Amino acid sequence: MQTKKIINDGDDAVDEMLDGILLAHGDTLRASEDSGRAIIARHGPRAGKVGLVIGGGSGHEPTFVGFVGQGLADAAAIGNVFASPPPDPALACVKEVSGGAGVLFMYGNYAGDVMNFDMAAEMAAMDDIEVRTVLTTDDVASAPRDEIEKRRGVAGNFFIFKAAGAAADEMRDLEEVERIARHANARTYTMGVALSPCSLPQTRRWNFDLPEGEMEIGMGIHGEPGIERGPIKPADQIVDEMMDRIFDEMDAEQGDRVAVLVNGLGATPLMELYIMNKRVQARIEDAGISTHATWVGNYCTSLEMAGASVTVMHLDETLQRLIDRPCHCAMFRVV
Amino acid sequence: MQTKKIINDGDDAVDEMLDGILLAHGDTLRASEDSGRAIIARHGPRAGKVGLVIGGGSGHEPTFVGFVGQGLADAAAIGNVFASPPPDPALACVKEVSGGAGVLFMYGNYAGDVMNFDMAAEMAAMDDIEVRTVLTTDDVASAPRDEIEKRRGVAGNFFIFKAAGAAADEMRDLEEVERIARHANARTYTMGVALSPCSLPQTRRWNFDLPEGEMEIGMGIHGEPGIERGPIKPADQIVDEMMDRIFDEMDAEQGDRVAVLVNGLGATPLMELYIMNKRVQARIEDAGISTHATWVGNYCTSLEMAGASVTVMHLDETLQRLIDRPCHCAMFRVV
Amino acid sequence: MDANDIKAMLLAAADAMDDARDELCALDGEIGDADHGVAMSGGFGAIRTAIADLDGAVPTDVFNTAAKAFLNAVGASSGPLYATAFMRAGAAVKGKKQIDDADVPGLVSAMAEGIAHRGKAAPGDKTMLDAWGPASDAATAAKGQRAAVVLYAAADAAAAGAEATAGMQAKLGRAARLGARSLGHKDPGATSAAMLLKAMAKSMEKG
Amino acid sequence: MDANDIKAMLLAAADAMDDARDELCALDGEIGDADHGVAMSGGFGAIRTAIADLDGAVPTDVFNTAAKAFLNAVGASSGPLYATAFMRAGAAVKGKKQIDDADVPGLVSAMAEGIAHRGKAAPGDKTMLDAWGPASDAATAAKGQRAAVVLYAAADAAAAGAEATAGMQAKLGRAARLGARSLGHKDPGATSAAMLLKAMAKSMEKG
Ligand SMILES: Nc1ncnc2c1ncn2[C@@H]1O[C@H](COP(=O)(O)OP(=O)(O)O)[C@@H](O)[C@H]1O
Ligand SMILES: Nc1ncnc2c1ncn2[C@@H]1O[C@H](COP(=O)(O)OP(=O)(O)O)[C@@H](O)[C@H]1O
Ligand SMILES: [Mg+2]
Ligand SMILES: [Mg+2]
Ligand SMILES: [Mg+2]
Ligand SMILES: [Mg+2]
Repeated sequence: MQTKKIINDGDDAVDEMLDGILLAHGDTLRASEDSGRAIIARHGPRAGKVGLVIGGGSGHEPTFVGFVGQGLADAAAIGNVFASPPPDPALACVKEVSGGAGVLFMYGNYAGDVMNFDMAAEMAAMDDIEVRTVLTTDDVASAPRDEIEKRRGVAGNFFIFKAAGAAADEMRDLEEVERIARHANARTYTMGVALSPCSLPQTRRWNFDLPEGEMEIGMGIHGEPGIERGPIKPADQIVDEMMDRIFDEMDAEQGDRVAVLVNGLGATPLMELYIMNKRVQARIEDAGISTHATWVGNYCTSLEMAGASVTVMHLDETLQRLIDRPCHCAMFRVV
Repeated sequence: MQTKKIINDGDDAVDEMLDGILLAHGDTLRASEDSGRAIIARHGPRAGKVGLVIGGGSGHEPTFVGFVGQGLADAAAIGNVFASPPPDPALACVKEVSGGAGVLFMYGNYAGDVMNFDMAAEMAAMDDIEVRTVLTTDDVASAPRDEIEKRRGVAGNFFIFKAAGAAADEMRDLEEVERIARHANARTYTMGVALSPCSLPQTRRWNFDLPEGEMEIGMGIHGEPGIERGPIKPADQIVDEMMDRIFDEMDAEQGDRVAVLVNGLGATPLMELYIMNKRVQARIEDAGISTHATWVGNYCTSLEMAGASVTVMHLDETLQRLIDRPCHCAMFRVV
Repeated sequence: MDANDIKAMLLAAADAMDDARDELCALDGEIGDADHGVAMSGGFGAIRTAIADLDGAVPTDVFNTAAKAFLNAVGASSGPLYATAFMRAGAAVKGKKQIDDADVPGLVSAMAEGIAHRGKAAPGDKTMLDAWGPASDAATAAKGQRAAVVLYAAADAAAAGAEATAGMQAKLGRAARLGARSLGHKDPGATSAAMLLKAMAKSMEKG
Repeated sequence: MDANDIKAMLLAAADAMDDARDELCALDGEIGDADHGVAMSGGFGAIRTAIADLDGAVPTDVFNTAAKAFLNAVGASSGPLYATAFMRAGAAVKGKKQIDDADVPGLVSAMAEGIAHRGKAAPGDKTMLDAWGPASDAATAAKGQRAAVVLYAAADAAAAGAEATAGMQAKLGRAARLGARSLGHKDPGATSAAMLLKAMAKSMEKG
């Protein structure tokens, strides 16, 4: 039996979604002439500014396209569902946003994305546009600390992209924006939990199974298996397991400040995310650190997967300033 | 088998959610001294301004609490899941936001809400605070046109509250704010479709069943049965059935403008909502009218229900100005 | 019968609502929003707590305490309806330390009137009034008999009335939108009303 | 063998990928993200369309067209890997109008090298290279025999290699995070590689 979706032909889902997005947000977004899968910020890209290009597979909305706009990303290259975009849209993004100060690619650390964006970067080099790359690796569950370079990028993208986008918006040079992006990535930690599978529009089959009553901690945002499966626990226990792991990675000192994202994977109601946030904030207070800002909602999803993730960004003066800097995206605003 | 939720004790879900909300959004929201179920806007209520108090059952987040803030509602009275708040929190809201110019109650037209808010209004009268009431009835599927007073308020609350909140923010008097609220309600039309049931935190059982492969058009946001059940159709057909019905109610003339909300019920991904929006906008263009502004996302949910609704507000000069007026709520902003 | 007997009656009702919680939610799920059991067990649970620390009270105090507790714990439709019912019951026996058998029919009628007044339902609208109405009539008809007998008569009439709601088209409440589709489903509020009265009758019999 | 035979081979591969779409998605679901079948059938579907209107072409043109079509339709991991494989194949037969049996081992090895170059995988990493590597060796060993025979040898070696991946721990790709948990599951990319080669061999036999 097919999973329930409000779609037409599953193979058209991504392109129809992008049409719907441009119809709703044409004031801030447009498609590139060269590629319908390259979505460009109408305001943002400008001469002398480092261009920030993000991207990855579809199915994580509002990531990535929702974070394109003034003060954040200048463009996003959009792939098929859970599939890296090919080099062409990424290259189209580069050409559209390049303001002479170079371009930074930022995306989650997945084999496919690395290969495709690297090919795009090689092509850009042929046009004498300097492209640097910073991979996000915030998913602490995706590899042990001694293999940090194997970790995946998940909901923490939200903070990492935001910091880099703000740095570029401050007209810092490529060197500096890259440095800040790496710094932001190094200080951002995410743990996720999944309660149900999701299904691709093209297959309409559950992409894995998670039996009644069970949850999986550390599951990837594409349904990649996680680190521990077991019976669903109370919210406070789930959050405690996440926070223990996050605190374990982050060596915060008394009085340090953090930014928090309690993120829904798609099918989990705000009620549950805010219940989680209550515990997250209690744990942060117990740790003797304080929360500078909190976001709660669906920021990095996995289609209709039920579950959530908690991201903590360990702030310093620079990161706090960059996170607070206004931005205007179709699906996210800081004022 | 219990439904999967990230909660602690189901009976504490609403209060823990509110704690989590205040922890995340303490800069814009606070709880009333008199009642933890009365959430007040830190900025907004002021002397001489009509106070706008909204409210209803929980489980629809960001409706209602998310729309409390400067330029929109001054306070929300929060009930248990899918249950009207008792008179006490509503009365507490009235006392907190009354600025001497009277208070307007706005909420969806449900028997329970009417009884409880009416009792609160009677109590407020004893304190010589004038309270008027405007019920929202935007769900065109919930009763025939000749029984329009029986219709329910659903996602259209978003536009109707916004218009009334902006009118109050313009410092119009109670008479005028009430008139505008009724006017906004009369020009707002919503049609919904449900793909899956939801479950109460206290019971963790599906509150109705919707067999594999089936959808129900016109289902209420509490799972109240709708008007037509059948196999899931392609997105374009679903939207066409909704828009036919909406156009049928709204006598728009060529060149008229509308505001559009494509709303997710909880478990439906943005991808599907934007696919729907593509068709919605095509139908609007075909009708010879034009879209002034579009919102797409989860604005009025039914816990983890899968499904969506389309709301069209038939604008005029006044309504357009009021919809465009800036507001700053914890979960919704117009800048 | 004194305040403690009233308390005992309410505690018995509270237990009955706990037992019936899921059944009532399921009934409400068929034509409403699946929360009636939560509302009733939550409301009477609040009554249980509120009357626990209520010493040396007269019956009216117990009813008024119950009204406030139920209302603020529940909201929903049942909150105002039962709160008003209990306030009317309290008023009906105002000033009395003891209630005798002859007062019981008046108590039941007062509750029914409170519900009718608050909800503005008409008989046949497929609401809890279709249980409370018949209950009131039966109690009045049984006047002169022992309290337990009166309450059993009311409970039986309420049960019959609840059964009859299956044949009614809802005119009020969430089920109203269903029209004909509400046929064949018992109204949850009428069903819980019958259960309440039965539990109260039982406890009266014991006490 | 000319451009049309290459086209026929690719069309046969495209049909094979359509047939295997759900099976490959299911395999990928066990250790990856459940989309490998979508990627392969989508990629070869794009090849099908692209080479349809490609007349009077030489083999290299067909391979280059296939490379571009697959890459832009798919992205993902398989996109760059197969795009590079096809570009290398095109380069291997550059300038030739006709390909004879002796060229076929070189074609297979070129594809394997392209995948190795692009993906930087090592044998035993549990990737499609564990099918393409053995395929390349077998093809080279079969040099001198008829094209179909060479391709069958490659296909059999690829199939054996794919089976062997079930016993490997993933070191690259999405499955890498699984470590030991990836044991017992065949790698989807290696599996599709074996299917491709088999379909190509069959079509060569016919043509
Ligand atoms: N106006 C009314 N008058 C009398 N009873 C009503 C009225 N509206 C609803 N009811 C009763 O309330 C019951 C539903 O109660 P409940 O589920 O607790 O509240 P809600 O409908 O707000 O979820 C219905 O079954 C019906 O018996
Ligand atoms: N670096 C690599 N080198 C060779 N093959 C790889 C590499 N990374 C992944 N693969 C192959 O790609 C397959 C997955 O392809 P696919 O599912 O289409 O892409 P994605 O992993 O992006 O979803 C894996 O089964 C593996 O065989
Ligand atoms: Mg993929
Ligand atoms: Mg209810
Ligand atoms: Mg109910
Ligand atoms: Mg895959």
